[in-house]
Amino acid sequence: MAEAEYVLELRGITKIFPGVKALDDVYFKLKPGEIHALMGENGAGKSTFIKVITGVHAPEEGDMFLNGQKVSFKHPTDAQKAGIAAIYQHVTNYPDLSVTENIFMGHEKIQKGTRRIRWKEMHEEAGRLLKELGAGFSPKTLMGALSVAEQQIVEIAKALSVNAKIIIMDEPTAALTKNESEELYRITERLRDNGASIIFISHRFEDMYRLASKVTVFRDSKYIGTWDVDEISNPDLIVAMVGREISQLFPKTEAKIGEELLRLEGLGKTGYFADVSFSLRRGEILGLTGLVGAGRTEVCETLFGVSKHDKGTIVFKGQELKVKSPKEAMKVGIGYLPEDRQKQGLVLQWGIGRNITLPALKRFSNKGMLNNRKELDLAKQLAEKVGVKAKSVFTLASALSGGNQQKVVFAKLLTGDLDVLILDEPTKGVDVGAKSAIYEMISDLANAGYGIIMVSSEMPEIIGMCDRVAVMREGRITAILDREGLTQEAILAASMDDSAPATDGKKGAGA
Amino acid sequence: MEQRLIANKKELTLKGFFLQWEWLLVLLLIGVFVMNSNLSEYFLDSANLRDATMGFLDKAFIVLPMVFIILLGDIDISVASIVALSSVIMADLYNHGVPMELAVIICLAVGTICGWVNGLLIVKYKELSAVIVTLATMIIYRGIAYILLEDQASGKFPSWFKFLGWGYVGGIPFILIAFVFFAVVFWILLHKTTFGRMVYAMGNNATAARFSGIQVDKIKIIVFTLAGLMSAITALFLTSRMGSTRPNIAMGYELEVIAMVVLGGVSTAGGKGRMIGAILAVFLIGFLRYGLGLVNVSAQMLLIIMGVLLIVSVAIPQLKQRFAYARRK
Amino acid sequence: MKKFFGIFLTAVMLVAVLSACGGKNDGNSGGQASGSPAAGGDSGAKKKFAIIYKNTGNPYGEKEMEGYKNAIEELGYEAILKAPDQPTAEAQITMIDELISQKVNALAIVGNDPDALQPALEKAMNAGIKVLSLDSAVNAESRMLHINQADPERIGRTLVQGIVEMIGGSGEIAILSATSQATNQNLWIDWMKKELEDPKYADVKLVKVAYGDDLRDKSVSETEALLKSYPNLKGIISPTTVGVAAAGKVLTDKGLTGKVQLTGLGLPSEMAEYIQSGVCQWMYLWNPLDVGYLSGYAADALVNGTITGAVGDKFTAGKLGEKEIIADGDGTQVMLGDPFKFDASNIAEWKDVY
Amino acid sequence: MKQAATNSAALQGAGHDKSGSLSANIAKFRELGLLLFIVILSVGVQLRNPSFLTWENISDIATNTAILSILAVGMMLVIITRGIDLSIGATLALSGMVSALTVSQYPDLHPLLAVGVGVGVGLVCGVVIGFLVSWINILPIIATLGMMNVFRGLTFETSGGKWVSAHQMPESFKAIATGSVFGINNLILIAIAIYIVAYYFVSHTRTGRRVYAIGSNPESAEISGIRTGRILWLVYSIMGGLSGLAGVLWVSKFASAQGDTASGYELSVIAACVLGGVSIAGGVGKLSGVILGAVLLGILNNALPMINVSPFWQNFIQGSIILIAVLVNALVKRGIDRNNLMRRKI
Repeated sequence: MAEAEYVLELRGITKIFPGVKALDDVYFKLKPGEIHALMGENGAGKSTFIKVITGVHAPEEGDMFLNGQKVSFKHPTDAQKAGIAAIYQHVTNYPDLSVTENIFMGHEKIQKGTRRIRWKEMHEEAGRLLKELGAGFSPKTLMGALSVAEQQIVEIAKALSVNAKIIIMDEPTAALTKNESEELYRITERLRDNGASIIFISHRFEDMYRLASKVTVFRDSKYIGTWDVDEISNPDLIVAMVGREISQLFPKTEAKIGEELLRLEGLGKTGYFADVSFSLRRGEILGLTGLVGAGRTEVCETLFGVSKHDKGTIVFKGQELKVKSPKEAMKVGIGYLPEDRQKQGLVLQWGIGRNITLPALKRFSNKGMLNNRKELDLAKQLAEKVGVKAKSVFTLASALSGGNQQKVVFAKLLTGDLDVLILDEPTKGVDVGAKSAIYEMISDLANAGYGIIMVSSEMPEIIGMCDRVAVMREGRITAILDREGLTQEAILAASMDDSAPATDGKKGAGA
Repeated sequence: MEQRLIANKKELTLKGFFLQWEWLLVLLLIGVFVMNSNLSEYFLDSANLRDATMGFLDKAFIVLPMVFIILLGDIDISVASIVALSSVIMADLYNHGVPMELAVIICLAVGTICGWVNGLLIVKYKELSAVIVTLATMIIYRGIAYILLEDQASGKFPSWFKFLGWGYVGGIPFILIAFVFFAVVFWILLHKTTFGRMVYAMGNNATAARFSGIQVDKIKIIVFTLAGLMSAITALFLTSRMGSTRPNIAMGYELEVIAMVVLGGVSTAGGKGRMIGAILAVFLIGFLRYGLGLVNVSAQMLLIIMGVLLIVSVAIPQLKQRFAYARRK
Repeated sequence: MKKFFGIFLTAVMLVAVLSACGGKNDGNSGGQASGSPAAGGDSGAKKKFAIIYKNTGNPYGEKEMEGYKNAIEELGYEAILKAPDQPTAEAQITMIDELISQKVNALAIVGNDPDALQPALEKAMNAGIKVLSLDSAVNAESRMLHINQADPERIGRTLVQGIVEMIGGSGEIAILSATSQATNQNLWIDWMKKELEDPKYADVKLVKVAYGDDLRDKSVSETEALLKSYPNLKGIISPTTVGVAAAGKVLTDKGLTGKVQLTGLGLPSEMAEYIQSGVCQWMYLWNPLDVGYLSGYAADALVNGTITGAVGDKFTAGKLGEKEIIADGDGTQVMLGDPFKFDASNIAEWKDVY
Repeated sequence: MKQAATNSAALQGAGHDKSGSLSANIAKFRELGLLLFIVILSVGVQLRNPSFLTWENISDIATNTAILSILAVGMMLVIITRGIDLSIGATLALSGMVSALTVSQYPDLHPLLAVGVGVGVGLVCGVVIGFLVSWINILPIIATLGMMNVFRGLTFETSGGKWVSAHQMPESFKAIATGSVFGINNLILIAIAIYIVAYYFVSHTRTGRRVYAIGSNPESAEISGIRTGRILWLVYSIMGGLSGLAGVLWVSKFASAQGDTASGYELSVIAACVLGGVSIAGGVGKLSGVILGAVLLGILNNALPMINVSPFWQNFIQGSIILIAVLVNALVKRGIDRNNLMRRKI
């Protein structure tokens, strides 16, 4: 069917979720046998876009053409039949089933008459695919027992098994080390050479430069443009993605660095991270970055008492700190803005008022009895302080845009009197306007004397906001870089390099 | 970012106020009264109605904490066994010469401990659902009751104990007064205290509640312990009404209680529902049963009616969602 | 708007359910009680006699209630038949309350528990309702009179004599009872034990009392356990309808006819099979119809004052002729007569009756 | 039945987890543990009562366990999909009663037809529940709770309070449960047959595997285009059908149909599954485990009376065994996870 100029074309796609416009009139064209990078920051609408292509979501408006024919998928199976396969960012698999089944789920090989599953063939086929992808594990292993990278490979094998004409990869490299990424590049190119067209989603430039011939950029769920990769310069691309010059986006003001608040000494947790050491001081913004799954979030959750560490010590304001629960952590003055605000940060079914006051019920209750008047006043005052756009404090959190939801979560932090704020991906899935507002808020907080740990995978904001940056890889700190001379290359090197961790004074022993 | 004013007063629309599950229950309650008074001339008789409450309020005490449990998205099917165990222990002690007052206190203690054990197991073994844990303890608690009392039925309590289940204060059944008292207490606990607020938070999103510094485990244990305590209170009233106890009392109460809570509009998914709804449901089911009893509807027909009522009452919110969703599509 | 629609839907559906029940129980009460109790006014004039059985769906109980109903209708009054779905005292208490509200004249009850019903029944008596128990008694304080289907002593002794005769005077025997709390069974078992103390049973040995809880599966596995644990068991006495039938089934399936003897109290319909096949040479039961019938007349006698429930009172019980009240522990009772013996000769004519 | 257990276990091994993967091994080990426990228990009982391990008694145990184990298959599927079914006791009673009434009306009805009637009734019940759960998505525990009452009530209504007893049933009907083929009781054969079919279903058919998929990860089941609703519906229908079958067998075995047949039996069935290591969290559960669980319960029911354990202790003992079993499950699972973490080199 190659006579059509585009294997896949989408025109004016709009997808609306209750309260949010996830896709706003976006366009996309995919040529046969090309690798087309789709770029944009978190929350730009990339993931929704894929789900539209694969038939998980039906768009409210817009048309979709496959080899020139207009199609509309009622159901994921329709997309599969049409030869579209997706490798999702959050690996979607069946931990209790074998790798083979995960690969063939939805299109098992079955005997004609008896409709019996042909295990032997499936296992062999799966084994072959895995070998091609250079995987070392047996197809009969249970999925749950594999590492993220390994599961990533199974997902790709899945796409291969349906010999899909169009393969969509959603941030496949987000969790991979350099070698693993190289491996992935190789595989991807081979897929292309075998005639598949690939949509490669990422917000990492080297992915694009290494693989793609074309790049399309989304921002704030809008279509920004499509360029040949060698046509567009790096800064222009950043502007396209971020919406304005880095400099004007990050209002980083020099806060006066005060005394030390927090010090980690050889912190370790079996299976998650090992011998993590850094310190944080008043007024300082410490960036904590690295690949997804490098152990950043785990470290933060340990500081916040969500989970326990089994090695090393935390020193807080001079004496050793042992927090067993978030409640205690907040009592001593450590606050945490969780990574997933919908699951961890908010009660979506509640009004923003109740959400804001939840951590501070004590402040407006006496002997356990609530005082609604006081509560509402506090909620109102905080909601206005962080500039939430909402009609009243009774507006449901689920009805807010990502940015406003995030502001509500910030407001929750302001209810207690804290010294250390841990912000885990504070701008994830937030539109540019809200972003700059949040950055403003962060640097204000730093000036106000908070010590801030900012976890993020967004290079620009790390570089733009932080005084120092600690880079993690595979559960270890591989570098702590100072503000001057802070470059993407340096960070990426430290976070992806497979050579022995470039230890900054610490020994890479243990665990 | 320009400052915008955010209202902190709720704009009350009349429709919003009246379009609530609870009003529907009120309507139904009225419906039941109309229907019953047509069916039997004995129904609308103050004395009868008054005494009818004595008949169905004993299990209602468990409904109150069960609201909390189901709000948490959990379920406790061991309550009936706790009733049996605490009642049996009380009777046994009394018949071995322990003064009744003390026996009563011990009864309450036993119930509380049983509930606490449930809670503890559930938070310590999160991978086990509350259903399974309480299924096991349900069998165990009743098992202990059997071991203690074997084939005896134990009774012959002092006369004052009979007052709990049969006595009146100023012409009002004591059990009714007691229930009203506890209902008010639990209503305040759920709707007016930080504790209740935390329970709602956990029911809607346990993780977020935890990250907001709520000690989820502690709260869960307290809730299940409360269920134990109230089961013991039910044990007191039930035993008093029966004048004697045996290991197999209160069989199947857990199901009736859960049915009442669900009919009361408390969502089994957790986080949604109010105390008042459950309380209305108690009287709705109670008077419905009583009325049908007055016209001697056969037991099996009652079973069917109750079953259908339960199904319909949970089906409706679901259907509403479906329709709403279909509309959006 | 959506919401309104939802609520509207809700109301419609639930009301539908309720009215449905309304409709049902009209039709139903017709079947349950003779004459519609819902038919206000005049029903005050007509005397009402109620009976509460242990639990619904038990043919023996249906027969007892039927007998009661027959008697009451012979007398031209209205009979109300009730039975809870589970055999529990709680449920019976609720029903007693309902009957008190209906201002019935008399209330006959087959107790699920001797003591647990006392408060409720006392309340009924205070409300001027005549209370009597039949079949399985409630304690003396909570009744005016008990209708005894047969003298427990006679039952106990007859059953032992029967099994001993079957096994030829010597060997191990066991008892398969109902639930461990069943008042009647426990009483009868005591009498069996007393009878066995008699020296002439020197070489008859009662090895175990097992409880089948009147559940089929449990009774079966208990019987099997008996046969396993006591290989030279000669006879089984099962004074409960479910138990004896289950035992008969097991003996049949294991082809132990003649090797292990079986007797007890069983429904002819249930036992016909095994009596004809000889698994159980004979067994006993009284006629539940008569038990109910007698209770009906006793209730009437109490209501119109011919008897007060005191020892020595006499009354005529329709076709059963005159009956006298005798002492029973600290209460009083009327005895229906001796248990009836069913064997191959007469089972055929009874198996379709009850 | 035992051999059915073992070879289906073997086959399942062939099915998917014949890998070196640790968790798989521990899962196997778990069943061995259960088996070991059964053996120890049997030996213990044997010492107390030599007539326990006689061929006759073993076949008794098998016969009495057959119905339980048949129901357990259905319940396993239900639980794997993260559901539960409390209504099976009532369904069993209803279908048993209906088929009994049918044969008492038409004594010369072919037994297979009688079975058909029972299964049919059960199937209908199952379909209704399936509809409530999958389409109106009512929480399974609530839906089945309500329908339990309804079915139980209907049983009483249809029977009109009567029992159907031995002499009303034709020999051919009673023979369903009592008859035997070369010395093995029909019930056992039927159970074995069901297990073989079930084994084929869960490990060799697409639908069977998707039952696991749904339980293992509903969200991605949606994404990979599995029609979750239909499969749920199917699972509850199967459960209903099996309950119907069990109903007929029950009535034929005890030659009597009552209104209160098998009330509370659902708990034993759930217990069998839980003992067999079916995870309430969904996605996990093997026939080999379930059958062991059923056998363990069967042995308990048979053994406790035989070693003169006071009947009043039996509740407590069974409850404790269930609790211990689930706790051990949980701990083993934690062990697996910890090991997986250890293996991650950091």
